[in-house]
Amino acid sequence: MEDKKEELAKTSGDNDPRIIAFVCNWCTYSGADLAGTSRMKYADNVRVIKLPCSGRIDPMFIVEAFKKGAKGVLISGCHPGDCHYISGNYHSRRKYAIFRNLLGFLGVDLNRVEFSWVSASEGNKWVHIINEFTDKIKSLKNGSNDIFKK
Amino acid sequence: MSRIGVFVCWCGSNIAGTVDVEKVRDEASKIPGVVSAVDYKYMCSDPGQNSLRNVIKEKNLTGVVLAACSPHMHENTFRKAAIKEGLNPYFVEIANIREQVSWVHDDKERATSKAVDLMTMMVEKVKRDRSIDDVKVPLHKKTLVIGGGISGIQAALDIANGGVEVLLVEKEPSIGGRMIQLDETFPTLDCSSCIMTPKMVEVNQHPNIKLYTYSEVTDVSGYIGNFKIKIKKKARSVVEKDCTGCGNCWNVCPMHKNVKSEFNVNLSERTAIYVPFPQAVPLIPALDRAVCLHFKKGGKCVKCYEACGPKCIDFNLQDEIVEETVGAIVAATGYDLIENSLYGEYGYGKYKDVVSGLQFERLLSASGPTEGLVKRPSDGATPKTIVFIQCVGSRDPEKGVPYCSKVCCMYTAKHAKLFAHKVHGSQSYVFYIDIRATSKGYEEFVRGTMEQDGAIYLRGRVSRIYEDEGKLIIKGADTLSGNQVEIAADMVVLATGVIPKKGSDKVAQMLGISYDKYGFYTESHPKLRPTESSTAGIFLAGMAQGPRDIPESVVSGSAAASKILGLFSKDEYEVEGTIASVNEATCVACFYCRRVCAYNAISGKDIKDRSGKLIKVVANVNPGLCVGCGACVNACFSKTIDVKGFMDDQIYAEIRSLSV
Amino acid sequence: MKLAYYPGCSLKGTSFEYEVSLLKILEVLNIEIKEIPDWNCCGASAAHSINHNLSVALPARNLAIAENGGYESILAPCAACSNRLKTASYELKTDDILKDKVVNSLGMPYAAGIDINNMLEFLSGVVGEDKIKSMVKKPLNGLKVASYYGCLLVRPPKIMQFDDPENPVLMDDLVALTGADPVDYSYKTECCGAINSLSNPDVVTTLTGNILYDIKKHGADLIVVACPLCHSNLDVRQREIERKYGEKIGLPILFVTELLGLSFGIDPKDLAIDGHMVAADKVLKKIKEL
Amino acid sequence: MKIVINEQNRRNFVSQVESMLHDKLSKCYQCGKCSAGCPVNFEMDYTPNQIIKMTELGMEHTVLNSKTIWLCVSCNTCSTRCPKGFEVAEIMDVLREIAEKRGINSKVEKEIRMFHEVFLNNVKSNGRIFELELVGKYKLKTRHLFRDVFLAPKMIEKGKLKMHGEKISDLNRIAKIFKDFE
Ligand SMILES: Cc1cc2nc3c(=O)[nH]c(=O)nc-3n(C[C@H](O)[C@H](O)[C@H](O)COP(=O)(O)OP(=O)(O)OC[C@H]3O[C@@H](n4cnc5c(N)ncnc54)[C@H](O)[C@@H]3O)c2cc1C
Ligand SMILES: Cc1cc2nc3c(=O)[nH]c(=O)nc-3n(C[C@H](O)[C@H](O)[C@H](O)COP(=O)(O)OP(=O)(O)OC[C@H]3O[C@@H](n4cnc5c(N)ncnc54)[C@H](O)[C@@H]3O)c2cc1C
Ligand code: SF4
Ligand code: SF4
Ligand code: SF4
Ligand code: SF4
Ligand code: SF4
Ligand code: SF4
Ligand code: SF4
Ligand code: SF4
Repeated sequence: MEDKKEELAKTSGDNDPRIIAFVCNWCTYSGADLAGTSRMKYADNVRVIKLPCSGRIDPMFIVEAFKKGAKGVLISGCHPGDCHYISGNYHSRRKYAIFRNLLGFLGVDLNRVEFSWVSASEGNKWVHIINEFTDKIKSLKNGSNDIFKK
Repeated sequence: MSRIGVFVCWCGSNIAGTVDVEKVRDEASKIPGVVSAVDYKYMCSDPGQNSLRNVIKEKNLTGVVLAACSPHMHENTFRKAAIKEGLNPYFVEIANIREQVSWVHDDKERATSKAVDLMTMMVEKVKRDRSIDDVKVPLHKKTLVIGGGISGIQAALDIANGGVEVLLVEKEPSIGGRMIQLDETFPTLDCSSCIMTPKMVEVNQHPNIKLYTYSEVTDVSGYIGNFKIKIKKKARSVVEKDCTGCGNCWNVCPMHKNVKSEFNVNLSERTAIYVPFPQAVPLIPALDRAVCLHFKKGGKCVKCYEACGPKCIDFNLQDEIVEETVGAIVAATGYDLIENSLYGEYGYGKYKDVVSGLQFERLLSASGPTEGLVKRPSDGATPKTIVFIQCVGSRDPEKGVPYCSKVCCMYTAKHAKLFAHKVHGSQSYVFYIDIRATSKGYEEFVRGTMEQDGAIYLRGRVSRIYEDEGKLIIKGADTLSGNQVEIAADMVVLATGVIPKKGSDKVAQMLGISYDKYGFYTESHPKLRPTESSTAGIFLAGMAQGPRDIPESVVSGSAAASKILGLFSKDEYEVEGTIASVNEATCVACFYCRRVCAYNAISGKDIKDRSGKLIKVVANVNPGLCVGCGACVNACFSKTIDVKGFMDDQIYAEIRSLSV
Repeated sequence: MKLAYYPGCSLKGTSFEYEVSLLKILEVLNIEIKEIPDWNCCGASAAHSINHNLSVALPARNLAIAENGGYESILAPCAACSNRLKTASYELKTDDILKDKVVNSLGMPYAAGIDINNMLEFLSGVVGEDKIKSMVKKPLNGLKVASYYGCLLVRPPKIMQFDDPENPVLMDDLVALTGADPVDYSYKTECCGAINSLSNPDVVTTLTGNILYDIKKHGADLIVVACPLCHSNLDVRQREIERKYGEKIGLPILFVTELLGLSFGIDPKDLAIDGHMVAADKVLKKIKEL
Repeated sequence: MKIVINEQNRRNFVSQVESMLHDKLSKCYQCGKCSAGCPVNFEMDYTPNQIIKMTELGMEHTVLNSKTIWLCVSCNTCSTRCPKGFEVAEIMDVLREIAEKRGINSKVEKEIRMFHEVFLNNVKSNGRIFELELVGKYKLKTRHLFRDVFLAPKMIEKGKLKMHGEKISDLNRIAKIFKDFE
């Protein structure tokens, strides 16, 4: 764990935080596409990784993202009940509660992990979430800059 | 070694206006494994695709990344192009630098750097892509329909008319379900048996339909295209092929008291050997061993046997199990009514003249116990005043169910209407909370009951019913005038709500489909896949899925049929290859994966050595059922199960490529 | 089992007949109960009508005294008292904050474990039908008896957990044990207006009148009750109701304990039956001639 | 009738009622089953379901001054049969308690409230009810001196009205309970 902290100390400053978003293919990815076709502008800090379903998200992906210098991680899938895969997002929601604890235990500042639902028609919600989350990450105190707290 | 080609698209100025495409191209060429990096004005155009194909061929590419528009736009286009050059389509990946970059950001430098990131991610992903073959499952073109109500009948007829063989399994001695119990049906008041009986006969005579009545499905295994099923034909004690339906047997049966007729909802009796109703299909009696004297009194009575000309009564017949293989299943098990006895305040069971909606249908029906004359059960007198109470059991989380049963507003309006037509000078009062009359012609129908047929509607519930000198005293409220209302009536009809057929949860478990907390089968998607169950190859129809009326039951039966005919229009069922796969070497058979799989796609598989000795059990993914959602991957602690196309190592590679 | 007895104010006053007959039949049945020392009024309907917390705290004192005295179960013959005691017990079980406040105010511990029985639950549950049946020396064959339950015994069902709240039969079953014929009628659980007896007599006479005339119509010789408030409305106000509607009723109202006592062959005087406003002479005579 | 809804006042009143009720007013879907079975509905100025709706609309003046809340005899018929499990009888208790706290003098139903007060005072001073005193005080307060008077002699004769009341010994504790919860 020690050398990882070393590595992280070198990461970029607060003004330009790297954010990784894990999104499901069906709802959120399409929502982000819609933001694009509607030419809505939003913060360019986010990098999207497409998964079949938010149920596919492994907590270790989040840990890995932070290890590689991300300052924030966003997870987004279909609205509950609208999941393309019946109950996939329920699994991820239930798991989320558990892996929040796990992440907290590993020392991740939970302010830096966000969970949301964006449907294929919610381009504006996507924009809103990205902007808000980016602002939030920017505003986090230096003290919590260290992703893996002591 | 990977040989990756990167193609950066300008999309005219859509991308090139904001992203420095040349920079992206140059950065791509620096990535180890990239053997070609080009940019082009319109990659999706014919010349664009041709250049893609040329490079694949010339440079013998093992993977392709297009930095272009959303994969939802042109992924297929480029994959098809790749196939033409002999490259497995799953080696084509898209970096979305239009919807996610050029259209949403302004700063050219920062947008370019983001585009480079996205392109790099995909290069790292494509390096780890494996060839994936789409899965083909052979289809056994035969269908099982469970439940012979109107929805099951409709599905069976449509499928059979489409040329596919159908097995229709009904647990009662006759098909027909609830609809055949009804009198006239809203909204057009057609006589139910007039429109239903011909369909029932058609089922019986259809060359493509094999009818199993007095039968139940007891076991289902396998998957889409290939379900192995077992049907139990309950011992009917009548040799079906010899029976002529003459009726001699039931006419001589001495057991005609004390056995309540299910068909007439306890308003009359039936014999031990019986057909539920005269128009039964098939017109073959069943002998109810639980009440028959022959079985209860050690062979004493043989009256039916003696009366039967063809001597087809066989007291020794046993249950019989039939095994079949089908490619698709329709679950259409229908509904029951909520238990009225929950309502002590309404005195159901205590006061004979408080009846359920279904009982009232029997009292209206020409084939019913009163031959269509409305008579009250207590003394056979013609009621002059009837009070109808809606939402009994429905919308009542305390004693019943919270949902609306959907049909009772309409059937109550129908009841009040038919009562007005049958008994002149009569009066109906209807207590309701809301009127839900939402299909074509329904509102007009209910208004007609009020305006033409004179039913008085009171908005409120009833609290209590008493009996007083031969009258039922109804204590209700009319919330619109703000009054308590007391009415002395001759009869009360409770518009009892509906619940799934008893045992439908068991059927769901047997089929491996999901159901809600009431036991209604759940559709795969409430809006967009309303006929599909959660399990591929199993379809839903009728009330088994939730409250619905006859038109909707018929629609859903036909919908299930058309889905099945569509499925069977090909010889094989093709599924995308991006599904889960198991590394049998590392699986420890904990089956955490199975627990999270909503599609029942995971089962156990025995691994045997050459001598046939069982070495171990591992998880096995059924390609016909898996949809590749990936829920199982995270459940697996030994990292044994993974989803093709989104493998763990690929996602980690994407994350790592973003290292800052 | 150590049984505590909570008489409540009515049994010491207007409904003394209830206590007299109860103690008498328990003597015959050889069952011992102990009056809760220094018990206080449960607050009846007044407290919960205008002060919810007080309506829990007042009965709680009695519950706590009994519990700390090592009793497992309380008999509260008055339906109103048993209703208040059960409600308080329920509230204290479900509302920890209130419980802390109450325990603090009482100055004694309370675990909320003690069981509360109304008269009917006590007779059929604690005493038992067999024992009662074995004591019946003078079967009341042919006597037509209507059981009136009222509201306080059965409602709210969530708390009272008593029989079937819409069609209760417990008292009818006890009536049947005495050899008498239970009379079925419609108003078994209709409210008699009990709590507004003094403050709103008009409403009470209307409600009670409905009940009395319905029972009359169904041909009962007498009515049994298990609640002093019901008794008082049906008995004390009967003359007034007859005057209001101009139609004779003349139905004696007996406590269930009195009816049992009669079937045990106890002298009516020892059961204080002469304490009622509506004389039971005719019925007593009929019983004598059985 | 017409009401003008003031959102702030409405919310204040609703949240006061809901916090004492431990339940949501929105649970009631106005089916009227409570009113249908209420034995004293015929005397009430508003039916129980109207009281619930008016409370939800923030018509505090109307509900707190209604006859209904005082005429309710707490028979629980309403709550027992409510399909939504709404505690109708309890909302009557809650509204009475609020009215009592605010000192709202409902002209019509003053007597019922007065009875409850006299009753509790009786408990406060004796620990138990001394019925003769209760009746006497109540009659004095309401000046209905002659109502029911025809009942008294016979009741005394039958031994129903005792001339002396009982007092409990630990009256201090009763005083404390009243102090803590009044
Ligand atoms: C009182 C009343 C009046 C109505 N009036 C009208 C009307 O006028 N107009 C209208 O449009 N709708 C009306 N309806 C609604 C109508 O009855 C239903 O929409 C319709 O009957 C639903 O048909 P179904 O095939 O889905 O179910 P069902 O009719 O219930 O058929 C289900 C069949 O499956 C069988 N089954 C169940 N489980 C199994 C099993 N495990 N194995 C084998 N077989 C099984 C059952 O025996 C039954 O035959 C009314 C409903 C009621 C209650
Ligand atoms: C305000 C509102 C909210 C709603 N919300 C919901 C909801 O939340 N959930 C829900 O389930 N339903 C909702 N609905 C209902 C839902 O919109 C409809 O059920 C659904 O859109 C119907 O789809 P359709 O294809 O039948 O008709 P339409 O959506 O009307 O499609 C018909 C198409 O045919 C085209 N067309 C028409 N004539 C011709 C012609 N001559 N030649 C060629 N093309 C033609 C039209 O241009 C149109 O594209 C809502 C409806 C409204 C009004
Ligand atoms: S008598 Fe024989 S042939 Fe006739 S209906 Fe009965 S079983 Fe069939
Ligand atoms: S053997 Fe059974 S079914 Fe046949 S007539 Fe006798 S009782 Fe009826
Ligand atoms: S359809 Fe009408 S009667 Fe039936 S539950 Fe719904 S609202 Fe009530
Ligand atoms: S008319 Fe429209 S708003 Fe009214 S009930 Fe029907 S669908 Fe609903
Ligand atoms: S990918 Fe989804 S559907 Fe397939 S086995 Fe795993 S959990 Fe089941
Ligand atoms: S969770 Fe993993 S190890 Fe366990 S059974 Fe499934 S695949 Fe095998
Ligand atoms: S019975 Fe319940 S839901 Fe119906 S109006 Fe009364 S409180 Fe509301
Ligand atoms: S508790 Fe009150 S409101 Fe409810 S039914 Fe009884 S008298 Fe009416």
